[in-house]
Amino acid sequence: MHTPLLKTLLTERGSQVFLGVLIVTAILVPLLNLAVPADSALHVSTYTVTLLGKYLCYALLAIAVDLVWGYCGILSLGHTAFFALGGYAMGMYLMRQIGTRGVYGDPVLPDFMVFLNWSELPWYWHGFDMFWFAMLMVVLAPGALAYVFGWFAFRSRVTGVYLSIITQALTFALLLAFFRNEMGFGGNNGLTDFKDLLGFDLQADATRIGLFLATAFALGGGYVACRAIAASRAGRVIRAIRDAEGRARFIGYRVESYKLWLWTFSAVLAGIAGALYVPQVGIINPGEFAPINAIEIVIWVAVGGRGTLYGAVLGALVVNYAKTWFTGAFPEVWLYALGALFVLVTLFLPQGIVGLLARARKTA
Amino acid sequence: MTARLHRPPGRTVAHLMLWCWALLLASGLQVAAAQAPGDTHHAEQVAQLATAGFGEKERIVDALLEARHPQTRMLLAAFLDGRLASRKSDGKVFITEDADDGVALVDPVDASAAGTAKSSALRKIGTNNRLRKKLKGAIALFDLDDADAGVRLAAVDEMLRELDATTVSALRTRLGVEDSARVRRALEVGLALADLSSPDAEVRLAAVGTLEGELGTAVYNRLKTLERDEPDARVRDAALSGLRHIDQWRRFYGGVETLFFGLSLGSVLVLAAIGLAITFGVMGVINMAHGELMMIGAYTAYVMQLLLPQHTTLAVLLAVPAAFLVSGLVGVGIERGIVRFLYGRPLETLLATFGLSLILQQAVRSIFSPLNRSVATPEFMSGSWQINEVFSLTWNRLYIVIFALLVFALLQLVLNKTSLGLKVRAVSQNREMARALGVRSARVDAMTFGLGAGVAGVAGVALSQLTNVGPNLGQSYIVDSFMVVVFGGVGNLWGTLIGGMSLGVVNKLLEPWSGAVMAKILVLVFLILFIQRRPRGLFPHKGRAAEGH
Amino acid sequence: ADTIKVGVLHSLSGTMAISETTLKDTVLMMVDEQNKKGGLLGKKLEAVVVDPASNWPLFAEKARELLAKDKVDVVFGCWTSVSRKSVLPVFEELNGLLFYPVQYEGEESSKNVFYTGAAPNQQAIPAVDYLMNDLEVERWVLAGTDYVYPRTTNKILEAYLKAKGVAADDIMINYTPFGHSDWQSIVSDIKKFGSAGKKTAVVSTINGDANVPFYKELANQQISAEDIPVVAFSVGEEELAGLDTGPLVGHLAAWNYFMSIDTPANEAAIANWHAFIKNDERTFNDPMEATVIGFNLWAKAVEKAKTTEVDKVSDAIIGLEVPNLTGGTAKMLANHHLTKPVFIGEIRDDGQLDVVWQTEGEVPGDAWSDFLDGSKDIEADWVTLKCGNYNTKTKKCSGQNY
Amino acid sequence: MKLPAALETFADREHVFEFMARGSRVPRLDVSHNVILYLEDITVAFDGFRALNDLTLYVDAGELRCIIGPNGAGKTTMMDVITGKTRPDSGSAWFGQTIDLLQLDEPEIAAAGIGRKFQKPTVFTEHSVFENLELAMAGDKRVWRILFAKLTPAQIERIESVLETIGLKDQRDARAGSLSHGQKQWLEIGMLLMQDPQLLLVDEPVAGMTPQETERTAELLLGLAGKHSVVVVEHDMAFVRSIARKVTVLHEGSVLAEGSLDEVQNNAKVVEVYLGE
Amino acid sequence: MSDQGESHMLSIRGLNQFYGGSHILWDIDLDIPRGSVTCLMGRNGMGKTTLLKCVMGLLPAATGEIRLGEDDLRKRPAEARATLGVGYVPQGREIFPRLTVEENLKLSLLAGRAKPGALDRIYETFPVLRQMTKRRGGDLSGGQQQQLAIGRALLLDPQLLILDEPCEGIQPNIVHDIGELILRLNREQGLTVLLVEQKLPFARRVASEFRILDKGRLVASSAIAGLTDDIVRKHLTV
Ligand SMILES: Nc1ncnc2c1ncn2[C@@H]1O[C@H](COP(=O)(O)OP(=O)(O)OP(=O)(O)O)[C@@H](O)[C@H]1O
Ligand SMILES: Nc1ncnc2c1ncn2[C@@H]1O[C@H](COP(=O)(O)OP(=O)(O)OP(=O)(O)O)[C@@H](O)[C@H]1O
Ligand SMILES: [Mg+2]
Ligand SMILES: [Mg+2]
Repeated sequence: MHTPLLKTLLTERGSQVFLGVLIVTAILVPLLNLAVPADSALHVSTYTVTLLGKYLCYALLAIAVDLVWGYCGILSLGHTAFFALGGYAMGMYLMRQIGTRGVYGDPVLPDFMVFLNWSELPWYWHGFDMFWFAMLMVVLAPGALAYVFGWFAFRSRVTGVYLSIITQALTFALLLAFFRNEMGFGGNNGLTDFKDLLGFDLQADATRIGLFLATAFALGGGYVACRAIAASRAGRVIRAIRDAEGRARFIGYRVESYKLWLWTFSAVLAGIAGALYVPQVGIINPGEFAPINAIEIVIWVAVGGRGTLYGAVLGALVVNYAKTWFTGAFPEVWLYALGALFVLVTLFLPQGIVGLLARARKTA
Repeated sequence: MTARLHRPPGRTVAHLMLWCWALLLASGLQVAAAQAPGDTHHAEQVAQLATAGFGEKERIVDALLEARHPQTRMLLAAFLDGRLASRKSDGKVFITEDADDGVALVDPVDASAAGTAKSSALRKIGTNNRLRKKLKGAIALFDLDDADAGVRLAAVDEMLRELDATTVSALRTRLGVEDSARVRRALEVGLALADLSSPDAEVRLAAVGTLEGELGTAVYNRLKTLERDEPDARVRDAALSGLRHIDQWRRFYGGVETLFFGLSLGSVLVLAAIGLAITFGVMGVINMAHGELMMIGAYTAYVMQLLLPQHTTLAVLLAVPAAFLVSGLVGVGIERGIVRFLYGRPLETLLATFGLSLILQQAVRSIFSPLNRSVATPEFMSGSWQINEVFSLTWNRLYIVIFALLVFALLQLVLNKTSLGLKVRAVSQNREMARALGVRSARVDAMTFGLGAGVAGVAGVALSQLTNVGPNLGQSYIVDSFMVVVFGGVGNLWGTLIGGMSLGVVNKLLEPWSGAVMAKILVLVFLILFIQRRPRGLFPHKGRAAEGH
Repeated sequence: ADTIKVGVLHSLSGTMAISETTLKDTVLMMVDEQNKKGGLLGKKLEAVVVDPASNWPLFAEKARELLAKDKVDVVFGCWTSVSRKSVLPVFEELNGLLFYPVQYEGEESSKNVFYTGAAPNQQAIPAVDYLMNDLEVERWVLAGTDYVYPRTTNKILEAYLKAKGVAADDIMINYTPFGHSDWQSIVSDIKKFGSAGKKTAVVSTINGDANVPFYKELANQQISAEDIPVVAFSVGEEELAGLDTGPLVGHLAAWNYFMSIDTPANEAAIANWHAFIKNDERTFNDPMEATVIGFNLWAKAVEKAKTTEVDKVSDAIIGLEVPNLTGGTAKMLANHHLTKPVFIGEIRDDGQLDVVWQTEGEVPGDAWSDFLDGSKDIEADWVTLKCGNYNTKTKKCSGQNY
Repeated sequence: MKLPAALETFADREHVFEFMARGSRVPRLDVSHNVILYLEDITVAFDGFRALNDLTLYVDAGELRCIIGPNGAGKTTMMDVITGKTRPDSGSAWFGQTIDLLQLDEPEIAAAGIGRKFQKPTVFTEHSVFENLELAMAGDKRVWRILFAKLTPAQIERIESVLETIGLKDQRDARAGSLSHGQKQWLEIGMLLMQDPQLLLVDEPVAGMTPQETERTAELLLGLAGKHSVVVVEHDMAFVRSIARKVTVLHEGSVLAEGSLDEVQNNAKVVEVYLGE
Repeated sequence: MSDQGESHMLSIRGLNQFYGGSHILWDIDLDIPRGSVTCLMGRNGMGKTTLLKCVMGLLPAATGEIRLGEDDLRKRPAEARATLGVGYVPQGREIFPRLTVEENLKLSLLAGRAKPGALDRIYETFPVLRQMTKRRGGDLSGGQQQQLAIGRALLLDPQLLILDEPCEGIQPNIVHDIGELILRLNREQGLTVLLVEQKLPFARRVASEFRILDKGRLVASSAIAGLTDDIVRKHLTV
């Protein structure tokens, strides 16, 4: 309980398993993709690598949500906003990388601007041709938005559903704003047609492997960081705030700064997840802001098991894999299956899948 | 030609036209079965309609008008309504009537019944926009002499759209014999409008005087050109002051209209949210399937209409209780089957009901197909209430505002004045203790959830009158519904009403100024800022109870 | 492989399911028919259906799944532009073949995509010509949903109208969000705009779900087609089936196909469709015809190339012709677009549309609009230039991903 | 420039960035006049009902003060005012010479040295008993400090000794939510001890305790007095008798009587409204 | 035993209760004589509240039998027990915070057991409630809430009244009044009372019987006169 982080990670069963599996995957997948011939049964196709990379991004996003929800009781329905902002920052960099290779061949303006007769680059697009700047923005854009939003909301003591709903309003407003073509982010079509990242061709297998590894690394790092926070004394304060916010104030904790800090950190994680997501799926469009997506993230976390982090990862993987599989295998009726999955998990696995595993371990 | 037009109509003709108007053709035909001299010419023209192109058809209409055969009014009306067809076998033209066994045919020359036919054996004689416009004008010429003042007024209004020598002289003649004050006024306005083109400045001045107090667009546009082109300063000034007057009223009514738009948007929001105010606000179930319960209500309206295809009004009226029952029962099912295991775990209700909403959506796709369904608007809800020339309210919106208020009042009554309401509130605040005091909480829970679901269903019926009835109906309202409930203050029905209405009005006030998209964004931003000021909504629970401890 | 696999990439759930499900059924019908005729190259066709669920990244994922995992020979799919944009890189990377059946904003020509719907010059411009010449419209409302297709179309139209001498004051442009459902103020504004004494028309690029409330509001505010006709580019038989069309009679739509057009081919296609879907009430519409044409062209090209290999089929298909359902022929052009007839129809009270005007013969689809500054100089030609975006000024082929 | 109304309210709330620069706002406690708490003319009204009515009360440093009074007299409300939970409509509240309580919010007041036990026991139900005490422990409670803080052996020892005092050693690792009512009472007292505040506000500490536990509580509070100032609200007169030096009787939101227990017990009005026969 | 059953208002046999893994009540056999005021005592955390909740049906009994007179209570849910005439004043008051005082009371009337005029009698007993009929229950002071909770239970017109530390937080003169009230109801209406109380003087004053729980077991039961200092020392002090 009061042991150092490393020990916590090594002794805690869930963390052990999670980090172990992650490391093994990160080593095996590239090997099986690059080194094993395509016709071998062991070969992992690039399709699978890309898919896994995408899942891992979702997993990181789920961790970010679980951190604020599971540990601090802030049910965020707005994390898609941070995810998408991170994604847009990356997307803008990738757009600028296209350079003269766009369909209109304009050296500066992305295609959609030429197309809408824009004559010069809007100010907020400047700097995105530099990788470091774009990466800074990946962190800063969601972080700053979260900070400002949280600063207002937490000091006004907005809590519970009220907070959830204004986070939803936030992402909804951004959704509408980004849909507007005047915003200069490509409107509904968003940003697409990316060519390369730091000079690496996005369609090359090696680049995909690289992105996959980067994502796995980010997920591992994010996990360890979140775990560290949760295991620290601040983690206990945060959980105390979740359970009895008022009481925590009366023993002298400045609840809003704890929340703000955790919230901003979580938003940054979400932003990083978004930035890794975009080059792997090849498009970022305002649809990513959709409030319904935010609700889905919450559901991943709940399905996996809230307040455990690895549960969130598990939930994200299970639900998304189910989606991939169902939409291919039973395209006409898969919503029944997914819906039923959610209902059954709630009814029979109150602690999510992780709870089931824990129970199984106890009885075994 | 004009001379003949001015002949006072015979009794038979007047009768006939009345009947036509009421679409009771069959009986009207008996009365009109007289032979008239122009029959052959008339018949020739009619026969040509079968093969004519649109341009030709216009010419034929002109010719028919000129001949002024007694059956012309009936023929034109049928033509306008799309009830003119030619028989495929022999190319003969008939007026058609829906009948039990196919289509009843009516001879357009002598208005006699001409047997029946299968609709596949007929080819409809089409119209297009130009032609329909022409037909309306032509019919108005007839209707100017109708016995019903309302019909005459409509005819005058129709003619005011485009004034030419024929119409002006028709109006002038009618003015001589007109006895209804309203129609007289309309005729005078029409003539004054015509007089504005008079070369005589005095006549024009007098005409501007006559038009004083009128707000109509025809008048406005005419004054506008006058103000621009008029050589005579006096006339120009008069026109200018007339314009100012109209502008003033337009602004005023524009404001009233915006307010109404806001309230009507607001009542849609209220309707969508108010069921949620119960399931979520009172019971604390984060009911993501709320939208789908509305969708079920809307589909109930659709099914009602399938069951009663001939009685649109009745179908919609019956759909309200039916939707309440259907959605309510589904709600009870959801509560008994799922939600009751989740009390005390509100966030898990989100997960389960979200899953449920996916299932319900897909179920509707499976049963009704993914396509949108059409729910017809009953007569009493279509069109608008023209309060004056520049201001009208659409009936459906008006009814929906009233309906929303009604639903609100009923719910308020149930929750605050009945013992059920007391039990509902007690159970939602402390289930265990309520049971210890003898409240059958399981029943109360089921009924409460059923009530919320039923109200959602009723809202669905209202929505079916405004928008798509399709599998996505629920999704498009769920976010808004939660926002309204939260904005108003969870658990407070008044909050939902005032919250929904004010969001609607704010949205509509912003819209003309910022455009629809920005208005929506601004409303969301407003909501976020508002919650900073009042972190527990518009009408928060006050006192110690709300804060805990 | 012992079968030829046909991928179907249309949303069966989510917001786009309303439109796209029908297209999935259309492809299945075509596969079915082809198999009855003995398949292709002696092999049976096999449809592989997936559901990208109206989710754009999922479109890319599913496209990859179809191409890499299921190894399909051809894909019919997508409706929205963004879904096409999302799968485009995947098709180019894995060298797949996509037939895209919906009218769109143009400004694209990919080596791996065949566009069987209308380009702007095959829908919008003829419609405006009709309004201007036949209905003598002088004042214009360009109303659309705020995304690329309406923006582009309206831009083209604005330029076109101004070139025809319409004053800026006489053009009103309005954009609304997706799924906009409260049209009261906008319709009221249109009404006011249209009551200035000049003949006014609305050119609507309003998309999808938003149309039903829009038309309902038009009807309720008693704007009839004789006063202010609305010509729509996204409203066809299927959309009208979800509407009470009584009050809408006379409003217009511009398409390359109408179900009501009386030709033997059309009658047969509709009969087939009804037999396949087992419902005589179902409508047939323009994107369905585009799917049928696309499928027929592909089948013909496969037979000509004697293989399903993408490159060979792509080469073979250019210049091939198949009959339209409404008469005339659809020819695949070197820019991967089709020649198409353009019809203007008026809405009837039974939800069908009556043709009131049509172009003489077919209009060739133009990938790059002549009315937009950026694209005036760009040309697509996959035969001689081997390029989808060839700039005639700089003599460069830009924007290719391979 | 005129800001829109909504923005204005954000702009003119003074303590911008307060949680970045905290600490500086709270002056040191100064009890040089030997009075630790000044409440003057405090009025609190709820929807027109005056729960506190011009209440004036002083508490000396190191004093143990009992406050009694009928249900609804305003005792809890008074504590709410002192701890920043309720803002009075008028009046002033000072902690020592320098600290204006009405300018501070709850965590600042707690940090300044006022601890409170609630009438209805409130503990962190999902935390263990040990963690509850750890959370309450005095010290720097800013995010960054706490994030990297480790419990020192001395601190652990302190927690263990408090566990001993409150008799929950066996429940050390039990979930606080699973404690019985009386155990929660003890735990809350323990948390108060951990906070080590200058002024303890104790609302009905012995409700639900056995007579013997009551005695122990009395001893505990007596032991605290002197070094700390203690304000106890209680209805158990036996308990009050065992600890009381000075007693204040509240009634209808203001002080009805003050003095030694005997004095107030013999006050006819107090007998009438509160003690009964 | 069975011959005594008639005279017992409540009899419990072999009751066991668990929270999760921990065994809280062990084989409780307990009888409450009809017309008695029985005081249940025991240190903190010994399982008194748990026992009462089992009787009330708010916790399902793991094993054992609970009878109210002739009725087997185990088959009945809590709400049915209330309508059978078991009134419950829980520890911690459990007022409906957002119902007004009046509504809190009216809810009991809905059970349909109260005689006409009962509400007025409650207001007479607790005059402070009458002053505050329109105030939200949650806003009342702790003591006021306690009075409301007792009033609410009495409005069920119970045959068995269960009180879990009813005097907690109540001012002395009203504590006295509550004692009087219990005695009066017991005397005049034959109301059987099961009371959990820690304060010996009060217990001695109102109770006719006592039972002691220690670590979840019933360790003593007799008439109140038998509550010797010895027993107190053994079971009620730490
Ligand atoms: N938010 C509120 N709204 C209305 N009245 C309130 C509110 N808060 C407190 N009151 C009233 O203020 C009065 C004082 O309450 P307070 O809790 O301070 O009493 P107390 O002295 O602590 O009583 P007790 O000894 O019963 O705990 C009570 O009559 C109570 O009903
Ligand atoms: N919800 C719960 N979950 C787990 N354990 C519980 C729960 N409620 C009570 N307990 C445990 O059960 C035991 C008995 O609790 P109970 O509340 O019945 O005690 P009590 O005798 O009423 O004590 P008190 O006098 O303090 O009210 C205690 O040790 C407590 O820790
Ligand atoms: Mg109190
Ligand atoms: Mg207890």
